[in-house]
Amino acid sequence: MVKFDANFLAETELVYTDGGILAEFSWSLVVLPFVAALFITFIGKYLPYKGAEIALGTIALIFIYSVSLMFIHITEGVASEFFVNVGSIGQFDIEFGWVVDGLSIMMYFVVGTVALLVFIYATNYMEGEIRYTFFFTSLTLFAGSMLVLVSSPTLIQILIGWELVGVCSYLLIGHYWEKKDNSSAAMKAFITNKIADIGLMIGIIILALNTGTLRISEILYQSTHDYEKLSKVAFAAAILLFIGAMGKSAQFPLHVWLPDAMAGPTPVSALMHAATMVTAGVYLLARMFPFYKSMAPEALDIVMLFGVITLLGAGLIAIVQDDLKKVLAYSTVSQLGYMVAAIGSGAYTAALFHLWTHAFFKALLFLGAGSVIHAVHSNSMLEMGGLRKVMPKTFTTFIIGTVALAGLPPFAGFFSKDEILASFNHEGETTFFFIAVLGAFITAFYMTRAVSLTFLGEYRGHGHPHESHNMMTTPLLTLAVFAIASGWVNIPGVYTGFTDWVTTRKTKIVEYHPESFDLFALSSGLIAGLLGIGLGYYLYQLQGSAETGDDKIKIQPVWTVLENKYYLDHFYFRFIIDPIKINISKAVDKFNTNVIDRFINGVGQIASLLGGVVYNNLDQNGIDRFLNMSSSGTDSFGGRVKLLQTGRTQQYLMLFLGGVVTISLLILFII
Amino acid sequence: MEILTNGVGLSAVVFFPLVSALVITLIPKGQEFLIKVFALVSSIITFVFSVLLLLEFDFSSADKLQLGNKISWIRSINANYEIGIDGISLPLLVLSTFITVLAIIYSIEHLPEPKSPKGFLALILVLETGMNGTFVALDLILFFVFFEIVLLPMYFMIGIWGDRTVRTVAGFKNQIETRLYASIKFFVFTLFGSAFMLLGFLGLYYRGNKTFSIPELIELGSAGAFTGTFATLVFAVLFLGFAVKVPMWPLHTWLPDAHTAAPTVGSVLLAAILLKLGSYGFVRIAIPILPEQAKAWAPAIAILSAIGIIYGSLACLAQTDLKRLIAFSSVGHMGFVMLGIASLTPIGINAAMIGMVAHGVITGLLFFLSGSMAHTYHTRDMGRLGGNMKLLPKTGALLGFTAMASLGLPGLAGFWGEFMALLGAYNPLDGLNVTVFRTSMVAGAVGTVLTAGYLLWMLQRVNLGEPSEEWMDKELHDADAYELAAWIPLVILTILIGVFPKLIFGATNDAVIAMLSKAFGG
Amino acid sequence: MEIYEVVTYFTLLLLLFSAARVVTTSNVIHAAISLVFTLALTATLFLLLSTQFVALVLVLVYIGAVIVLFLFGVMITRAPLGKNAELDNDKNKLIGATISGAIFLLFSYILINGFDGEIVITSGSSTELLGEILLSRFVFPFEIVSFVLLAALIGGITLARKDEALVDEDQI
Amino acid sequence: MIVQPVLVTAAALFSLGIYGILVRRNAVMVLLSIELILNAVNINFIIFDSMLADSLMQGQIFTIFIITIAAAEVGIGLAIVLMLFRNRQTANINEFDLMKW
Repeated sequence: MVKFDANFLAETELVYTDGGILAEFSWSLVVLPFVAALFITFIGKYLPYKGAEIALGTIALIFIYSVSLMFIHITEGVASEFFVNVGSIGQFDIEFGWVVDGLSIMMYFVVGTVALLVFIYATNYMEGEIRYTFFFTSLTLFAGSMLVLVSSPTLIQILIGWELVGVCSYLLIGHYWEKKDNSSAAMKAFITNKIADIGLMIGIIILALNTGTLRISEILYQSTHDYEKLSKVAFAAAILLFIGAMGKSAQFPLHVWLPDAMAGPTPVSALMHAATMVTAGVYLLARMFPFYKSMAPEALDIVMLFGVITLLGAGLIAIVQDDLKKVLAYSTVSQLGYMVAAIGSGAYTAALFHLWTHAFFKALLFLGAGSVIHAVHSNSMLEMGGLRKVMPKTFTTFIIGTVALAGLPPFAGFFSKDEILASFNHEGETTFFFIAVLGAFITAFYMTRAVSLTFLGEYRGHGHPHESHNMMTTPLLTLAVFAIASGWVNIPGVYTGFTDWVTTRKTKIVEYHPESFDLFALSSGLIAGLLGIGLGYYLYQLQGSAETGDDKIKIQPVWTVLENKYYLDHFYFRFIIDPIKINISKAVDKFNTNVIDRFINGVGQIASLLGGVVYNNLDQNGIDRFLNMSSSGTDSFGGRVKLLQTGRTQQYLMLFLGGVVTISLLILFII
Repeated sequence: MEILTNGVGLSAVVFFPLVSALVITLIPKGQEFLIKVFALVSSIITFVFSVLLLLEFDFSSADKLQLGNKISWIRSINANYEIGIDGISLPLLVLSTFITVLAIIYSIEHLPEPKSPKGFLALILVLETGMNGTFVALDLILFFVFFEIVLLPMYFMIGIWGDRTVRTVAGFKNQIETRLYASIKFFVFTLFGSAFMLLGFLGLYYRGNKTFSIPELIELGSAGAFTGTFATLVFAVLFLGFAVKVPMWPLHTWLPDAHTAAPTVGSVLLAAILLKLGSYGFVRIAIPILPEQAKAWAPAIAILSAIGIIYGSLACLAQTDLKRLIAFSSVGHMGFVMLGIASLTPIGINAAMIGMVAHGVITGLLFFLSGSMAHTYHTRDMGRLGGNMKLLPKTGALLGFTAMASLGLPGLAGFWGEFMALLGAYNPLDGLNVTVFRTSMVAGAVGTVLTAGYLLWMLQRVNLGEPSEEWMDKELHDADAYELAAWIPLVILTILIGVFPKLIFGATNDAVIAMLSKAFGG
Repeated sequence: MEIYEVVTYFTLLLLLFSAARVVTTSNVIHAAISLVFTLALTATLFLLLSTQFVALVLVLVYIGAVIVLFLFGVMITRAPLGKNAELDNDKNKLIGATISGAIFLLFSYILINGFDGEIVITSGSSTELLGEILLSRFVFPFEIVSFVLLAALIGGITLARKDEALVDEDQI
Repeated sequence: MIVQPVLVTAAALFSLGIYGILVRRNAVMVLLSIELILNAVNINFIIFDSMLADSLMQGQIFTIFIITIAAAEVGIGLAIVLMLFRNRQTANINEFDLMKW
């Protein structure tokens, strides 16, 4: 373990301490889940709660640890890094380690809190499901992998955590792998992410080789101090890293895996596909933000463009979904678009702030949806309705989540979304600003639609739904508190603690901090949200669509395009996956057997033919005849001699003794 | 200990298996238990020897050849019995002795038909002698002898214990038994390559002061003794010899057939160790002796590797035969190894070294698993398999894990070979064509996606889903204790190398840097 | 000529005669009995040469044990007791006689030429001394021979024992 | 006493043994003839021992050894004959021609 000597890095005036022993032992945050996963795998089955208690205990420890870190960070401000060398290759040091600074502590806290609540929720939600123990193994592994990712001080560790969370996502999406659709969805998620990872990998390679180090803090230092060194490759590296982020954070056009990922159990969707894993891309961009800002500002524009496209595109699709989880999934994509766009606009804090609030209220929404799905045994909103009465706790908390997402004060989403809009406004990106406002409107609209179809009106499904168990509603209530209050940590002009938290890093973050509310942005966002809610309420409640469950605003062909998700999946399958999987690979295989192998076999056959010619003419008739003649001579001679071999010992003895006598006589008398 | 440092220990690692094999031939055929125990014990003893060498090895001077000896052998041509190991050969040597132990453990209960432990185990041990010998030989003739010794046991293993199904072969009129076709193809292919290789060795001998000693030739080579058309030709024939063994595209076609036909243990050893002989040859002989030529050929090697990566992965997607799929995946993975070697940088060649070890461990395990499954299901057709997780949970879980390792999941062994090879290929040695290498790197990166694609697809077809009716009323046996004993160490090794690559880099890095700085200066 | 020599020559003559009987008689039992005589006469000869111990061993071991063994062998192999023309291989008689005659002539020639004028003085030898030498100087060969005997014992038993498996597959 | 008559007698015994081995058909008789040969050797040993008056009495000792080994040989030989007889129902060595080509 080497403590990083950072005489040049401590630029931020907010750093007061290196975190002391608490930071030094943060590695246990990362190691603990893996150890726990091992225990759950091997002894979980034999425990009274099938391993869930180990998972819960672990995550509770992590939660407590992250709260302590948060506490020490808020009070003192921590930024430190620790490295462990795991091998040198050439002049490169491959290092793992852990970084304890504002950004990572914020992520620890998010991961710890949401994971703890989701774990509690899942113990009840997953009860009686197959592979209960394995579910908790994977979930614990995921928590560990996510912590590997967010605690990473080196790019290589980022890559490792990056792919590990991908694998956990694969395992959990495909939890019900008996059905082919689910395993296909898992595969789709993994492959899509893997494609994006090409970008990340090459981006890391470029950065590493041009800076000569894999340490993020050094790369950031060089990118802020040594313009010449990186300038040539900065743009490429920035874009490549962003491609990686696009995969994990489901940005257009690589977002297609996320809605399919809803095949996994709902707690998984809540934890991974809403709150934590999908924010990895945003986290990466935030981690590398000084690099983007100083070396590749043009790349930021592209980041912003993609973010905006995503936030609008995904929001539109969310309107037409009938599957409650898919609505939330597209909503997640859309909100991730906000975060990415915010990073693109240079609003580092705003993006992270939205990440922070979104993690809580989206997890809340997913868990609420899970509660509903648990009750009605269906994902489809057409089979819900009227659940307000039978599931009051779920309803209340879901409404809180919805309002938070729609961005009404004083709920969390309001503050974070407002900050993003304000930043757009400040940057002068008028078009993008209005698209984002439109996005806010759409968000409010589809959430109102979802709430109407699910909770209002009359029940359209089968059976008798009832309120979920306390183990499930308690996390809901807790998250509701967060959904309300988590926005209060960064109110411009009142309390901007969050800004200080996340900018407490070894590298200085240069960004715009609004001193007070941007009234124009605030009012636009608020109006858009209210309009959205109003329109939704009007269409689905007053018009009574919720009663029948069908949508009144089906405008062909826009609706068709949206329902088919802009034909992106069709495009991918038709033009990329199927050709590779079927045509090209078959062609390659045919090439292998019919061209290369045929050539080889042909060579073999020619050789054997040639051999035949040589053998028949030269060998058999030429050399061999001579040899045969000599051999036949030997043969006939042997035939005569063999008569001596009668097998009778007496004859042998006679011959032997006769020989002895003869030789003796010869020796005696002649020689 | 004196006995370990003066070359006796190293010779013991090489020849103890051979002696054991001879002793096994003396044990009567009926004494199967005795034969098995004897083979196991002798392989373990060999492994212990290699571990003792590992402990004796001076890692602080891993770039120097150690623990070796030089004894006059064939005086008339100045061929010596010269052996020694450095950081490059040490991991491979230990891997070889280790995998052999596992192979024998597996063979105790799972002998291929026709069951004949005497011949089979004796062949494995002879094979081990060949493999270990190749890794320690420092004399070209000695190297060649060991290189060729490997062929025969493998030929017999495939030819006698191989797959008996009859199949049509492109270009042949008559159908032919798979094992016959595969064994002959394997033998002729490799012999073809090594015949040229021997020519190359002789060429070096006559130009290089009549010596076969690799260290001496390296000194000569780095001093620029081999130049011009001669050197180009020599490198070409060495390339041919080693590339067949690796195998590099388009010389790979013996590999899928050999793997498919070979018995489980045969394909494990083939994948885990035999393929490494080729890439090891590049690092040990071709590059340091002929650095300038290596530099000239490197772009070609890089392109062929990139083609191999993409081609192997695509071919995998078309396979329906489980073992054939894994065999093609070897083509892809060895493509990464060769891409690393072609970059001629410390990063690339270190990547190749860890890639070799990782591929040995992971693909060895994959072949163990697929062979065991083929044995249980009596089919390798992925169309008929499915729901393996339900039918054979332990095997299925391990298959899932290994597939993840094979697709280069970070945190497991396979990652370092792939990622570092790409890292090396981005910035090849000064003077090499950067565009070619970067294109190859991108191709390799695309290859990782395809690799993930076919492995996950394989998992989906084999492991996941509901098992088909066919297997419902069959009694299928999940992995037994012997199988687990053979597999779990590989799993642990995969994780250990993945988390702590220093296990390999710690040995190879100094040696690789020294080798390259001697070859290319600086 | 002393009486001692007369007795010796007479013994030798008898020896020759009985030995010839061993190989010429057509009766198996006669042959065995003749061998007994031959050996007895040899023992006499040894006595005449005053090597009492060896003579005694010869009588005890050979006549006492070996010949009995032979008789057993004759009886177990169901050799026809009494006259049997089939006992000899007539075709071989002439060649056998020639060869053995030639060997006899050869040996005689060598021996007569080689030991012309050599004389034996029968001084009498001490059995006590013989025992001492046998168990001191030659103790090692003695032990080895005993070991050989043991091996032969075991081998003989193993071979001659009625083995079930071998009885089954009668005609090999 | 001169030694030649004794030596010649021993040679005659030896030759007769040879004759017996060559002519006899019955395996037991062949073994009997072998005893004759051994006996001839014994006589030679004893006569040489007496002739040389060896202080170590090596002639006699060797004779004793030969007698012992002869006993062993007879035991084994007869066992083999017995075995052959059991398998072939005959002791005629002309029929034992397994060594034939």
